[in-house]
Amino acid sequence: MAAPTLEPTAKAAKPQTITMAKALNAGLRAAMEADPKVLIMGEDVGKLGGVFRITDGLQKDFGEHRVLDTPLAESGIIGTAIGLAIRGFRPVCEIQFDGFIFPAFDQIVSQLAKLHYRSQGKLRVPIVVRVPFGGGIGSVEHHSESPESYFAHTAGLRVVSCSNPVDAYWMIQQAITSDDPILFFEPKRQYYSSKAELDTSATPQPLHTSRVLRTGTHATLVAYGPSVKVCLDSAAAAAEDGIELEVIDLRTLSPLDLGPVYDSVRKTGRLVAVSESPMEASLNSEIATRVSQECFYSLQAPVLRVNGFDTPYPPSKLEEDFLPDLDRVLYTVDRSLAW
Amino acid sequence: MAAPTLEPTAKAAKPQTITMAKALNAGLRAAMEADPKVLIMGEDVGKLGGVFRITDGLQKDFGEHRVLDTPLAESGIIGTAIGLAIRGFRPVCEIQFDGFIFPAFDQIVSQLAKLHYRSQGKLRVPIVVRVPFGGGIGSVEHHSESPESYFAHTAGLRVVSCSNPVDAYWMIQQAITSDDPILFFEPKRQYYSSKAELDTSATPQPLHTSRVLRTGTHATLVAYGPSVKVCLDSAAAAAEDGIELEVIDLRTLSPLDLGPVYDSVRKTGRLVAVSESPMEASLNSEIATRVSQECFYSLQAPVLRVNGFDTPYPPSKLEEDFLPDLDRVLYTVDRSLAW
Amino acid sequence: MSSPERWTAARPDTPAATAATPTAEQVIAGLRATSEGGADLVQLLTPEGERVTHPDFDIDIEPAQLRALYRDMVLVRRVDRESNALQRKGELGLWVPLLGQEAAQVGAGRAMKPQDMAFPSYREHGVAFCRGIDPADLLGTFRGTDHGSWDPLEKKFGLYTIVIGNQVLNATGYAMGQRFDGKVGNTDGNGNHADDDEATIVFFGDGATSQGDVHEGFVWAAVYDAPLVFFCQNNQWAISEPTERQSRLPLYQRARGYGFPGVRVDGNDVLACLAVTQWALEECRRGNGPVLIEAFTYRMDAHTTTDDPSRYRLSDEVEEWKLKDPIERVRAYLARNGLAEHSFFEEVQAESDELAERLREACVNIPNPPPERIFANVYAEPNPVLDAEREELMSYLASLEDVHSGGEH
Amino acid sequence: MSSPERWTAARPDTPAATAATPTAEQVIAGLRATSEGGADLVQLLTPEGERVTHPDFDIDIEPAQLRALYRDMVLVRRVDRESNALQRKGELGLWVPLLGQEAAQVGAGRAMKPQDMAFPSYREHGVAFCRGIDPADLLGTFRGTDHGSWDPLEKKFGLYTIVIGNQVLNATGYAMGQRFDGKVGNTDGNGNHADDDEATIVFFGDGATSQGDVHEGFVWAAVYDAPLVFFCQNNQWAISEPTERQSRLPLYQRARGYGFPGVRVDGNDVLACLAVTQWALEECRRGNGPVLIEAFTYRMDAHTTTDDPSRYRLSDEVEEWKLKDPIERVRAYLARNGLAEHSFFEEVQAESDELAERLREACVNIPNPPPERIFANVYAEPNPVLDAEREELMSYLASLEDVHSGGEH
Ligand SMILES: Cc1ncc(C[n+]2csc(CCOP(=O)(O)OP(=O)(O)O)c2C)c(N)n1
Ligand SMILES: Cc1ncc(C[n+]2csc(CCOP(=O)(O)OP(=O)(O)O)c2C)c(N)n1
Ligand SMILES: [Mg+2]
Ligand SMILES: [Mg+2]
Repeated sequence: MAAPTLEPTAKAAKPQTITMAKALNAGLRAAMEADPKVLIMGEDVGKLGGVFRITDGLQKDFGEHRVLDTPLAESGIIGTAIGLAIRGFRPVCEIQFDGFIFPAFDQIVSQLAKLHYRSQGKLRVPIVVRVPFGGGIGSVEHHSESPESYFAHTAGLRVVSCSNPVDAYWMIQQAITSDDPILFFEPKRQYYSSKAELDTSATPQPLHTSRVLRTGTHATLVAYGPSVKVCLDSAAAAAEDGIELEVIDLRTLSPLDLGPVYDSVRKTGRLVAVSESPMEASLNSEIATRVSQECFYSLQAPVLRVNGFDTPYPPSKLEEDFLPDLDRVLYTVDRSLAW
Repeated sequence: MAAPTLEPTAKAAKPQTITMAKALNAGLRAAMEADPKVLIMGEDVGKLGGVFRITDGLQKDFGEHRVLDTPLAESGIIGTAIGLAIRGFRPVCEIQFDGFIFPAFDQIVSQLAKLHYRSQGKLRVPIVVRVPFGGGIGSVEHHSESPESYFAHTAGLRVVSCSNPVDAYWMIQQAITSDDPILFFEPKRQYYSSKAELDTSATPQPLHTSRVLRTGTHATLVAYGPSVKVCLDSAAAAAEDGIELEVIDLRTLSPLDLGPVYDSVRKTGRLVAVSESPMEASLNSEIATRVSQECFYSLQAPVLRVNGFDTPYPPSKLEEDFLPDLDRVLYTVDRSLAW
Repeated sequence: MSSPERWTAARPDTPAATAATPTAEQVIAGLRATSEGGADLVQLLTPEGERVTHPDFDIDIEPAQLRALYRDMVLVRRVDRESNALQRKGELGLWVPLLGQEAAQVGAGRAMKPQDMAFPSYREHGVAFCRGIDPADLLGTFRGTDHGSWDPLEKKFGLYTIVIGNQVLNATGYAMGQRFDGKVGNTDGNGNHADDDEATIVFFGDGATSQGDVHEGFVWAAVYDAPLVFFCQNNQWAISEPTERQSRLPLYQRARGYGFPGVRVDGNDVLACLAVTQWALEECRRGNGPVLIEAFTYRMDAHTTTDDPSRYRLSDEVEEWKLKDPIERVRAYLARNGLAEHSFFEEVQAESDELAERLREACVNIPNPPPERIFANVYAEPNPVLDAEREELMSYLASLEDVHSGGEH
Repeated sequence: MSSPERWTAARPDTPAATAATPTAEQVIAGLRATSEGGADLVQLLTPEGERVTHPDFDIDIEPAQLRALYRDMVLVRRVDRESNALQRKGELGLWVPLLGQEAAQVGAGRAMKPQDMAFPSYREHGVAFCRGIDPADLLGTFRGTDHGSWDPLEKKFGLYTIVIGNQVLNATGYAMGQRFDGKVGNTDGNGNHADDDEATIVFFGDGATSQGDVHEGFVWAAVYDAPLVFFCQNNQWAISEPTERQSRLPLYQRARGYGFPGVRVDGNDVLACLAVTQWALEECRRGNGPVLIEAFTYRMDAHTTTDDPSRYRLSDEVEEWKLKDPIERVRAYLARNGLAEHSFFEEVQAESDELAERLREACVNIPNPPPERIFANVYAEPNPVLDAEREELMSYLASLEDVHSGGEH
């Protein structure tokens, strides 16, 4: 994990080692303590604490009117959250799994994304939609998807994704204090595997900024969420062969913060973008397009993409071949270097 | 209009001049006559013939069980169409306006797109979802959107768009005979303004192929649906200044048929992609990415995009500035040429 | 076995929805179905202008109040007709007529207290009027200069919502918030109901009842005891589709399956609409919400100015409904019972002429928004990517002249 | 005014959904609410194994048929327990237990005719069994080797659907198709009901009733008179949420608002489930559909093998329901009335042991799908873009060794 080396925690007082799940839980708790208008809504987020236990203990401590076990309907969750936001609340909605956000798509695209624009700023809908996303958990259909590009394509929404416990802790609080609606994508397979030292007294970096996690000279890897660890591992492996890869964690998917990527590519001349989502018309397409424009004269090879394939998510016995992994990333880096 | 110059109709017997609306109506009628399993479903598609009259007269001639005025709910339209398709019917669903497809998004993404895969080919859902799309009609919110990229990003769906009456007539029939689910995007503002000679005895070109509408040497314009006319007009205007622009009508958005685009760019060295949809993570991003890869050594300027902006569709008094038009296309061509 | 007592069977007067080309009997039955509200219809003023009583929903009303309701309806109708005319003149891109639904909207609008919140669909010009919104402020949306111009929080009237059903869930959430804020079911020092308790009312049509969002609104509101009045204006048509395309049963009976009250009121009777909505809102403020009201009315004009009703409905039906005009019955009642001078009617007429004049004036003077507006308020907080797009458009617009001259080419 | 007669009020035995931390009374009330079906519950065999009659839904049944139902339930439970164990052993990634719902599923499954179609949710292993699907064919989905392996058209049993509510609309469309195909309400030459008429049955849970898709299915089925039985297994829980998070009223009463029958049946009474479902399917085949059935039952095990019910429900509740076991009451009835020899019970036991053995065998021998399968059947027709992606993966996999050796680097 990259987290321990992250700037913010460097000067940690008595930092504690925690998982991403615990970091999110702590971040939510801090946000609820800071603002009585913050609500948590979703299926099984109360007594159960969510199927991933991210909201564990919050209903017990804040009560049933701050942590709502809602009826089973996602459009209802987002649609009522919008009304609550108009009333002055700051709902944090949990979508139980990535594949179950689609019943809410209309409320998200037609209302959540547009109300501030439609009302010329008179209505604010500061809602955070938490989405555990990505594969690699050996689950059944609809439980391993990466729908983030749909939302990055939707004007009026902000989209972010955390890749480590420290970012998780800070980013969820920053998202909740934002006055814009934010889709918050959490790499579910790392909820408990990703651990880091958290110094709650540190100053977090601004929400909508990307970050260079590792510097290198031969090529650049850009990723977000669950693919960040894949890229860091790839870079470590490549280093043993004398290949120095720069690794950038996007963190913000809309708006994109590609400045550090441009700087990096101007240096390395090569970029490989890694994401689990389908490839066609995806965030990686946008990144490749913009880098190809901005770094037109610096690129020594075309931007290459490592994505999930343009198929439905396969049965889990096949996900190892479906998901970008160290081998496929390095294979693509080789292709880029050999261009 | 480019249509009269199109190959298929060149050898027209006694061709008739018809509008895109009439061409679609004739195509639907032909499909219903050819196959009794073809149904038409949607809001107001019966007695009224649809708000754009595309299904005019079909209920009268084929009856209420072939042309269904459904209850007012898009998830219900697509969800029941899927069941009817499983039963052996071939439903053609009309979504009244682009902005109203989102209530059906879950059924489209979670069922329509996945049933063939999930069932390992045992279930086929040959459904055509007709979507009048695009702006420039001076209408109110939600009536001028371009949601095609959401579906191009969705594995398991096919996506096409017609740009003239001749293609409209053939493509709707080809889509209905396809065994895959197809999103069929119709440039609504051209329903009645776009006229062409139709020779119903001609042989249509395959559905999932793009087409060069005009050849040129200085730069290439690629577009689909309503933007094709904008590009043809731009090319005509540029020609007066001695700039020869090649114009390609994509026709198929998923799968993309970029072969002709690569060939063209290898010749011109410059590409401008035009679309009304928001830009971030859109089809134009995919086109730019692939062309930047495939034509890496031929490109003399980065691929430039002319899109709707990454905002909700604005009040209609502003759409003239929002939508790609001749001036903005030529302005961008100039930027490309000046690179 | 299958006995109607066991569950609600389809009413004999609602023809089977799957009926193919209808028989003469069915046409007549259909006519009756859309022109008669049935036994449960709450009515206080007959189409002939006779005051009748109702066991549950009667109401005491001062002549002055009744005259005010009459005035509201006349002015609202004038706003509607004038806007329709403005569209015909090309000053508006579109208009959504409320003709015929004045009583439903004025009755509901006047039943609200200042602190109550309303979420409209797109046809609620009459409710907007009651909420104190200047009719001229409605026009921007239809002229294409804005997507809604009033302050929904200040006016306690949401923006028009075009995607059918969406606003029902938003209203449900807002009503949940009123409860969470402790604004429901309070009593003052003397144990009387607190008069600053709040409720929400949401407007939608007969066609909207088929949307999943409306159902989910019913589910949420019931489960959270939300102080919400679901006000369904059944104007008999969803564009070209009659109500039996949406339901076997009268729509107010839909509430039976959720466990809250459903009442059908004569939507052309402003008194009944006022009485029933006042009761429903008060039930909600006291914590007995939600409540469903079906206002049985009729869309006298086209769906919108782009619609052609002659393609799908019989003129007899429209004629039938002309006899139930919401304004005429009040005028008759006021006049017959000497509750209004002739001068009153003339004053209202004059006032509506002035209003129409002001409306025309205002409409043509709405300024066109500047191009920057395309990018304004997409986000509440800064967005550099979007800023860059704005800059791009601005520099392009600045350069337009050169491009036109085509000099560079 | 607000009288319960006027509309369906919340049952006294359903505690207010917004109740904060419950009182002792409420806990007991809750227990009763989830363990007693109420007055309208259709029951033919009591938990103690006593045969009772019902005015509307009685049924004549041969001892052999009853023994067959017993056998079905025992085998289905064994399949469930064995699969659960296979998950514990790591042979399955997940299992969704049906423990406690055997009677609801076998009763419904055996009520179907061969030509009827079923659309399941994801817990209908018992219905699958009745449709002749080899239990081993259910395992691939949970082992991660497929998303469903049987032929839904051949078995007349749809694939498992995980997105809550989706299948209800798909089933509605299929049932509409049965009607459009003329397979509903036919009579043979002698005016008797044709026995090749068809119906569809769709399965969903108590939590699913909140989804918009389920409502839209109710609307469509009612408007198109679809031959569809909505079979809701109310197992009292949607993961951690009790039924009162979804509705104020007993769920079978939801049908009242749509104008078709709603019946609550003892979901732990296989006889009653068989009788009510047979009646409902026949109503549909005759053209009197749709019908809603609420099978009042209980999820005895966890929601799935990853769930921990101890976090949200009382063990007393589970104990209560143990006394209503769907299999025990049939065993008691058969034995007490000498309708089955001791040997019969032993045979069934032996048969279930064999079945379990076969299942274990089959499970571990399910072949892993080859990588190409990722791309198989995404489309029915050729897709060059996807073909290119497959080729890319294949050539990459071929090259893997080199990459591992890292020679190139
Ligand atoms: C989700 C959605 N689908 C379709 C439409 C197009 N449309 C606009 S109004 C309308 C009919 C609405 O009928 P009803 O609910 O009865 O309201 P009314 O217009 O009669 O007041 C339709 C289908 C829409 N606005 N939103
Ligand atoms: C649209 C959607 N949202 C959420 C989920 C996650 N989920 C799976 S099962 C379940 C509870 C379903 O409860 P119920 O409908 O009562 O069926 P049961 O599992 O009790 O048989 C939930 C919330 C899902 N599968 N689909
Ligand atoms: Mg209507
Ligand atoms: Mg359940």
